[in-house]
Amino acid sequence: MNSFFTIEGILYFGAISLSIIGLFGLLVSKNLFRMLLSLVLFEAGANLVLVLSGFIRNGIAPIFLDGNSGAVMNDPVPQALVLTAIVIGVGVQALALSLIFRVKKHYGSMDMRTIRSKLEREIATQAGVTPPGSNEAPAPVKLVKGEAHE
Amino acid sequence: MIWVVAVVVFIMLAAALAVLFLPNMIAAVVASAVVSLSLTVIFAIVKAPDVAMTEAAIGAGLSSLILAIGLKRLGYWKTDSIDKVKAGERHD
Amino acid sequence: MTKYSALLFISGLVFLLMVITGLLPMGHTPMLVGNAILEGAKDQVGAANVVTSVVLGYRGLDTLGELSILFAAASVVGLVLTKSSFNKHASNNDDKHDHHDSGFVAVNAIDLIFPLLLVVGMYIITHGHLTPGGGFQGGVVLAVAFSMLVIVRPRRVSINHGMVSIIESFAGVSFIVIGVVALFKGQSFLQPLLGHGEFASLWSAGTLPLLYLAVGLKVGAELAGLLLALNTDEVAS
Amino acid sequence: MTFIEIIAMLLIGMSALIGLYRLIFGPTNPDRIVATDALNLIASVVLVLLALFFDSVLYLDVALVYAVLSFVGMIALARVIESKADDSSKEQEES
Repeated sequence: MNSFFTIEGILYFGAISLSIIGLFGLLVSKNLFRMLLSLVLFEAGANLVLVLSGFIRNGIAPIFLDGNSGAVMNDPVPQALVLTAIVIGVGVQALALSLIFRVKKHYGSMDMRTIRSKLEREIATQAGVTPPGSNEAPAPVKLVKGEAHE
Repeated sequence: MIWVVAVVVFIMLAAALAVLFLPNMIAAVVASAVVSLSLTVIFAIVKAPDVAMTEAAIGAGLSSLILAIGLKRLGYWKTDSIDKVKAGERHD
Repeated sequence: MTKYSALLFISGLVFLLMVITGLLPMGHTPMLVGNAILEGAKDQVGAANVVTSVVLGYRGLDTLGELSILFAAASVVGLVLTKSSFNKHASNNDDKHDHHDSGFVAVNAIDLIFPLLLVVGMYIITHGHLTPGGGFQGGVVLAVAFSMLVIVRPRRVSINHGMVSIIESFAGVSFIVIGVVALFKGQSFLQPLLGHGEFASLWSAGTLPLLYLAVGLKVGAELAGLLLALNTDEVAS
Repeated sequence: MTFIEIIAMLLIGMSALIGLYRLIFGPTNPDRIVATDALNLIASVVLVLLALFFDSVLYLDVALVYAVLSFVGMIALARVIESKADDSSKEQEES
């Protein structure tokens, strides 16, 4: 904390805050699409931390040019790892989006609470038991009331 | 140089908070595009031009494209008029 | 209630991360692997861009795994989105999404920018071992170029899916074949062949430009197929 | 940094903050998309200025790719908003 207001201090603060914001959104948000956006933020913060771990003060980019034979270079290994991780991240994003399409088509909603109550009712109907949280046979009116209560 | 870094990090964090707390979904996607914009500049500042170019290509082009397709197919494309915004409609 | 417990958990995580960060040597990173690579890359691989020699030379097997992960993601997206078409034939089949062209500005802007995107993408792929860039970035640019044509004009333009998969398979097979040829010469998998050439010229670094060309074509074809699978409606063509 | 470069960075930073204000508090969605387009231009200019500061040509490629692809992304987002005019009367989808 003695040298917080340096370039590295500010960048580490930003990277950790970005990860934390993404994790908070992933835990708190109710909408599936917003959860996907939070996942993207979380990935970006983790990538930034990885790249910063190879950052050297007064270093140059790890590419040989004509005039920079003797200069200190940044670490190329974290950059190569992050290069791969970003491309995989977009594959994960597209896969999650296609799964969200299927969920929207099947349940007709994007809200996690609605999806959960419908899912529990489906499972109870398949198993032939009463749905959890009610003492009687499944009635839609009861379910809507219980959902509003939460 | 340190003030440039401070301004870019501030923009990044403000846009990241806007992704979580803006009521409208199209606005959230646009804010996430701004997050990847500031990430590109940060990667260029820490002298990682390869990573900066990857983030530019994917964050600015491909991710916006994928999320725009998602917005269109999930039914979030309804633009809000001024009075709807003032009434506080929230996609959540 | 969920919000407060999440806040509590996250504040603990923030404290932990801040303590870890406070112990890090900021700005004076000890690089053990990095220094060895930076010293030896110029003679062993011969590429001016050290990141390229890490991605394709020292960690070439990693890149192969990454390509297979991307292939798996693209095929699962195709599987998930195609299977729903069977359900849809039974239910109502109203055309939910618009098939119209975009406006004047979007159509003409994409027509103007399409050759520029192709040139930029090929430049980035072929100069991957000299300047920043390479197969992944150039492949993304190519995929965005081709899929924007379809997105802007969904009715008129269509891309042959068989051609896309042929390009993708060809690129993947050629990546593996270049790696296996090194095995027959008595070297390790994916070791650069063909000599180093003149340093920092276009024909240098052995087989690395060919490998990056294969990576670029494969990534471009996969991402274009993925975008088209996401964009097309579930009405079976 | 020379005096001119400091002045340039100051002006660009101020305009970026103005764009950020319009992004967060902009009343409608088209405001936000236009603000993001302006921020994309500002980011391209910042990348070019970084190439000047670091005295290296490598960052110009990043600026080129960023400028071209941000345009494409904004076109895609604009198409999402535009599709309202096509079939908003046909059906009202619940969200």
